[in-house]
Amino acid sequence: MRLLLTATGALALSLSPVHAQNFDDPEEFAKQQEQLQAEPNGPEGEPWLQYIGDGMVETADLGVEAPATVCFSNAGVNNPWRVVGFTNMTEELANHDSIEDFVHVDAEGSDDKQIADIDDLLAGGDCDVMIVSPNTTAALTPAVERACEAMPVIVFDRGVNTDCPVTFVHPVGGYGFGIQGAEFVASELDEGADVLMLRILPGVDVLETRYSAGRRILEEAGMNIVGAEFTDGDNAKTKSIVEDYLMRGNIDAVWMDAGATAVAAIEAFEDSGYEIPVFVGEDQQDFLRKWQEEDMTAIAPTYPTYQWRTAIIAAARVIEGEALPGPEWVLPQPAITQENLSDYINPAMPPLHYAMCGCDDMEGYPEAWGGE
Amino acid sequence: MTDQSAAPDRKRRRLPQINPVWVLLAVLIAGIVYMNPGFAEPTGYMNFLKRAAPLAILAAGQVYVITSGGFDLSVGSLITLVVVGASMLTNNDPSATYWVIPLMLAMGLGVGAVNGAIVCFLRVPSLIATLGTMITLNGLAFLWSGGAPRGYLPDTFRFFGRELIRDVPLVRFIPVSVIVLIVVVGLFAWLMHRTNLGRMVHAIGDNPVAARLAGVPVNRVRISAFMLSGLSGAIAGILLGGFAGVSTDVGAGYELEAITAAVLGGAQLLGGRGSVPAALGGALALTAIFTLLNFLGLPQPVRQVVQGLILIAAVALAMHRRKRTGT
Amino acid sequence: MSAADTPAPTRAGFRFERWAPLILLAGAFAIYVIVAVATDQTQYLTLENLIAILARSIALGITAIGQTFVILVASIDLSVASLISATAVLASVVMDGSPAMILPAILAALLLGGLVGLANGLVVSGLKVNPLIATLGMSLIIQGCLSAFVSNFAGSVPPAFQVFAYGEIGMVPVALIFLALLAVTAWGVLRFTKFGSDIYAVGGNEEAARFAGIKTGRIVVASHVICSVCASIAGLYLASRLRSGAPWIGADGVYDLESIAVVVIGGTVLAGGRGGVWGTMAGMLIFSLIDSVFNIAGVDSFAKQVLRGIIIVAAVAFYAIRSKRIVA
Amino acid sequence: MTAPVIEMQGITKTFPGVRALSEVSFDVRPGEVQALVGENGAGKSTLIKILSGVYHADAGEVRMGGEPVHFAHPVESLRAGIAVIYQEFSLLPERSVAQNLFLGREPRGRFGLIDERRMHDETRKVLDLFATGGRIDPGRAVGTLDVATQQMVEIAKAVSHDARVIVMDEPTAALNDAECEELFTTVDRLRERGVAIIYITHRMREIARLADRVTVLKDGEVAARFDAVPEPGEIVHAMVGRDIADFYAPPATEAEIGDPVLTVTGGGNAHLHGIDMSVRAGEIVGLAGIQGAGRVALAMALFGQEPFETGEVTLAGERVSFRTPREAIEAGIGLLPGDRKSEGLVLMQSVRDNGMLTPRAFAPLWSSHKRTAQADLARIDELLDRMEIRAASYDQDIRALSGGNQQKAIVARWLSMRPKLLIFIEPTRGIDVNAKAGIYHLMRDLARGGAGILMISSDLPEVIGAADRILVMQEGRIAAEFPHGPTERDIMHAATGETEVAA
Repeated sequence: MRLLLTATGALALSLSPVHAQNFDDPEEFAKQQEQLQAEPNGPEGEPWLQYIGDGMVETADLGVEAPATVCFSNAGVNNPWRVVGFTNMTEELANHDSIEDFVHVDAEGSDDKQIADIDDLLAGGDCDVMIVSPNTTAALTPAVERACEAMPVIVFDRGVNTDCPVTFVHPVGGYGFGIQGAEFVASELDEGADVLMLRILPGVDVLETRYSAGRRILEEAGMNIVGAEFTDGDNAKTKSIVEDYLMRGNIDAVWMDAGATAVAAIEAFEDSGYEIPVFVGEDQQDFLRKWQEEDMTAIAPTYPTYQWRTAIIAAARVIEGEALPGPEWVLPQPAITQENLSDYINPAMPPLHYAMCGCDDMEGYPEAWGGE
Repeated sequence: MTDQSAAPDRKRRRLPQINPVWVLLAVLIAGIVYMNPGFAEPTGYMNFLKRAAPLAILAAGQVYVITSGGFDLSVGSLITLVVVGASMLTNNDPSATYWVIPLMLAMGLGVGAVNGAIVCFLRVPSLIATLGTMITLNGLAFLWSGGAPRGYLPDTFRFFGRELIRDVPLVRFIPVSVIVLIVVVGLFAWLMHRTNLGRMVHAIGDNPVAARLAGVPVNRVRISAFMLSGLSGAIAGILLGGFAGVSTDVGAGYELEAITAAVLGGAQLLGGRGSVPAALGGALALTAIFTLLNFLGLPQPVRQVVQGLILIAAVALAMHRRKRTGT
Repeated sequence: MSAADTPAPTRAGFRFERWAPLILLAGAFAIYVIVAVATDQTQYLTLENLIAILARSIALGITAIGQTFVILVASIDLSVASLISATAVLASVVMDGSPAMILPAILAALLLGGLVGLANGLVVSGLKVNPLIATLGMSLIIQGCLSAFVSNFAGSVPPAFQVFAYGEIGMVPVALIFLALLAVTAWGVLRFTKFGSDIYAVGGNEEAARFAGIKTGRIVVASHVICSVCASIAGLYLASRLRSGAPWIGADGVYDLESIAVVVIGGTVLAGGRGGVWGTMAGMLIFSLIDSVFNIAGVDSFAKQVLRGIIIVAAVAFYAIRSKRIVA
Repeated sequence: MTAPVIEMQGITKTFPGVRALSEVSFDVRPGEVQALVGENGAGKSTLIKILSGVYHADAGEVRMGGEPVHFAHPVESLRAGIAVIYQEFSLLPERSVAQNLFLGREPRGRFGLIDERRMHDETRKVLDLFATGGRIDPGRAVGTLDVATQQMVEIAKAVSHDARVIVMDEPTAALNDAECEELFTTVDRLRERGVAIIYITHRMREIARLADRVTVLKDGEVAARFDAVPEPGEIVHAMVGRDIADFYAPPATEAEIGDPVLTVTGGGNAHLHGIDMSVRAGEIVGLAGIQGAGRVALAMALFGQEPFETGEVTLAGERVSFRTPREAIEAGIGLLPGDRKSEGLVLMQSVRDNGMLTPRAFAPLWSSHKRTAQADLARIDELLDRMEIRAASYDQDIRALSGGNQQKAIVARWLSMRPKLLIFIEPTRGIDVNAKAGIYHLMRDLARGGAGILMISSDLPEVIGAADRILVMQEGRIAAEFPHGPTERDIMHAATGETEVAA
């Protein structure tokens, strides 16, 4: 035992100066703050086709001809956000005759497996275009680079550390998400108000940036951050944590880096007999409905699932040889507010349906998304 | 090894007969109260019991399987399946609760029966058998719901995990889940320590060959043990779903916590010894450890380290005591 | 030994257990071919593809080789997944992009593995703690220590070290050659050394082994050290493959339970004393083939899980159902 | 006369409550076979375990080649050249013959690897000592060999250690006649090579055939020492040393024996062929035979553990066929297993729980553990009292009791079920001499109470003394039947199918 402790001690020493990725990058923060304000190009009301910035890439010379096979290496469908997104994607396919075949392989949340999946697709998939939703950025970079050598690649959600893909589809980003929520809290409350920050788990890039941006704004506004706790995305744990904080003191606002457990957090206030404070949630139906039912003061920043549609659209443009926004296709990232709340509520949809799916007009809606 | 040696042995054993898990629990509770006097208020300890209830019920079920000589790794996934399934079936209809809850309990029993049957008839060791069902049930929960919860649980369903009974003398209020805890653990304790089933479970875990030759219906008893564990999983699922609503990973990790709780309570891995009240003590102690670490402001990683150390220490201590008393 | 009073008919030369992993492997391969042909995707039947399948589960294979040793001595190791994460992070942090640090990083990783194995072995053989609990506890401790210091990819692996995961000699990946060498070495150790013979003796009948003068405690400790060192090699491989180490990669790959499943499907019995490395390699290939079949057939990822659970149980039942022993 | 290679002097060993050995002196010389005889529980095993370092003597001295030695561990004695072949083999069934022979001391070749060829060659060399050893393939897994061949391997293992002293504990128990003869030849060869052999046996003809000297132990003391092999009667007298009539309960009278409770006609399965037999109420039937003759297989077939596949069984006149022990018990059969620890007891449970095990097994699972249709706690206590079980409390773990008391607790389990037929397998194995008589009288009481008793025993004097009728099995068949009181010779004759008896 002692040996082990010494070993881990040594590990600790060797690690302390490292801390690799920087999730509090002022430059990126400023860029995303700006993008939130920017007027997107493209057709209004169809945010999945819109883009921020002017960069375009030509695809005619990529040599793909319709009809073609699109292969998709998916990090996983291991959470409701990805489930909604993947449904968007498969439904979008129906709109594109140029995509003859769609091959989907699922890495079930493992980097190692996703690398192997991409290798499999390259070895025998007969793919013409590949879409990759990387499980993690750094780990998948080499695999994506190899795929780039064989065919055009489109990456979305998380990026990769290479510019070889035709384009990288993503909304504004994590800083933007954090900014929207925290600015709302700051505008609703006075200086010195008590804010509880609830986070899913450490280390996930898209979540870390939300937190760092949120914290920066809250601190700048002079809020008193009573705590920042990890909930593991677990309802029961979320509820327990909030109950414990309520036993110990006051809470004026709850900021969350993702909304899946927002309703559990709200219930903790209800069950303990407290007023529901200012809330930052996300675009899940259950939160939006609770918000409306309880007449809460709240905001729902989003990380729109319509980007999964955009990935297919980008692939279709590659096949058809049309130009598309690139090398980054930055999608707008609207937040749901009191004003437009009722537009997004649909009682027919399941509780963890992400309202900002851009899917309401699609053919299979709502059944394909689990609605009634 | 003979009669004469037994007499002094008995005298020596009278004193430390109290299960160390209760000492541990008392120390932890004292620590929590010291850190946070509010814990001694009904809100404090009732919340604590409410939170510990699902784990305590699971541990009470797990102790049957452990005492019979096996493991049940499938309960975590079963919880998820129960919560997801209940949300699919009730479909926001409050009146559906009355048939969905019995159905879920039956499903727990059914899953246990399948586990037991795989072990008894296919002769797959329970570690592998329940690992298989763990993966399968998790997949089923996702397959059934399509990967994300499809519905809400009506308040009638959530009553057991969420509501309080107010205006109770002495303690002001009692969460319904604490009543469920008392009833279920009481029932499991009675079955284990006051019925033939309990003695048979001990016998097949101690020496299955001898039990079979003595006429014990080994398969029936083993399957019963797995069914009780499955039932405890279903009940824990109903409480967890009630407490916090639907999600697709409610049960993750509960199987190992349940085994840890049972082991803390002195249940002997590979069978022959186990106590339901002590498993309850183990579950409460484990929850108390987590609560204490939370109050101390220690982060999740420290919780893991402490849990690991306690697990090893508890079993090492038990082995040491067993060696010393020569039994 | 009243069982000895039952006249034992001398068993025939064909021993089912020896061939069962091969039968299962052949079955899995047949299914692969059938699915590829049936879905008209014969491009999956090229040599290149078969090599890709072989190389699919290298980290699992390396871990499972180590796991074979501990299961052969009737122990088990649930701490491999956490250890994989820890060594991957340690290696990538020590290297931190510098080729000069490759060797120190490898040594540090192997040392960490050795120490963890030593601790596991001593707790199991010295304190007599049930190995399941001992290594589960160790797993929590490692994971806790690790996440206390890192929460994301930390450090980076220089390109020179990425050869381990991405290099190829001819058509064959370097890592696959390494795995094959490791398997041959492990087989050689088990087959031709006194240590290997002792492992089978300790797992088969600890009492008899002790009477023969074998220091059984040392054998158990040594097996745990081998298992943990294999896990740390798997960690190094993953660091090379992912270009960095993160504290979740072991847990994400479920290497603890999967490596046990692979070993058991390969015909090594949990009670110890019977089995071997080639069975484990067959088990690993069966897992790879199942994955590939799922990919080719486009099986829904949730249905995959359901099938995988059933396959594990069915494969083990394939051996176990013939035994007359009462299991628990 | 050569000097003794082993001298044991004044060896005393006390286990809590039992004086196992008292002032025992014993020696063995190179190139001789020293027979060590005595009843079960006389102290033979304890003496050997002290010699080999498993136990430590409380008093006395062991000398090897004149020098005092202290073996802390069996490995030390083995290294010093003392090899013990126990009845329970310590072979690894999954490993080859050669691997088993050289377990823990494999010959090394290049790079420290096991020199497999040398190992096989040496194995072959050792096996060649045996007349039929040449037929054994050194590479074959031991588990695939039959019991007799495994025995050969066990002996070969001792020989391969270059042992100066080899202890054989009833080595012929599992062998047929031809195999026995082969073993004797091997022993002769070992003797010629100057090996000292301590040969433990019950069988007079083996003593006559092999022994140079004989030491008789009784109740932990040396009862007699013979420098030449005496008449068998002398040995037996020294061994038993008491009035047999009193030790064993008197046999049943004609009047006590009733109708058959059990009949088997043409019973057979993989291990048994054409079994025809009956057991009558009030009768104790002894079942004798060498190890592997199928006695236990017969018991397990009657008990439903490994059922008959052919033939017909009736119990109390009704035709029955059992697929599980549970069905057999339900119909009125009880069985006391031969290996108490691994087949009889639930060691972590209390004495009372062990006694209640079977009654509880037949009560509804959810009903109270204190009362069943057949018994309640008070009745079990009464039964335990009646059998004079010595325990501090019936709540204590049964593992703390002596073998005899443990055996009685198992009997209590069956008494409350009131079985029509009780099968006892090796009922007095590992039980001290005084407790044995208690078990014999208990069996007789049960028979007088109307049950049929089938007793399987490897202890010939026990079978002869306790049974009213004796069936002898050989190779899965019933080879002979004797009324009360045959000689050991008669039984061995029938059990081995030989025509000539050396003693």
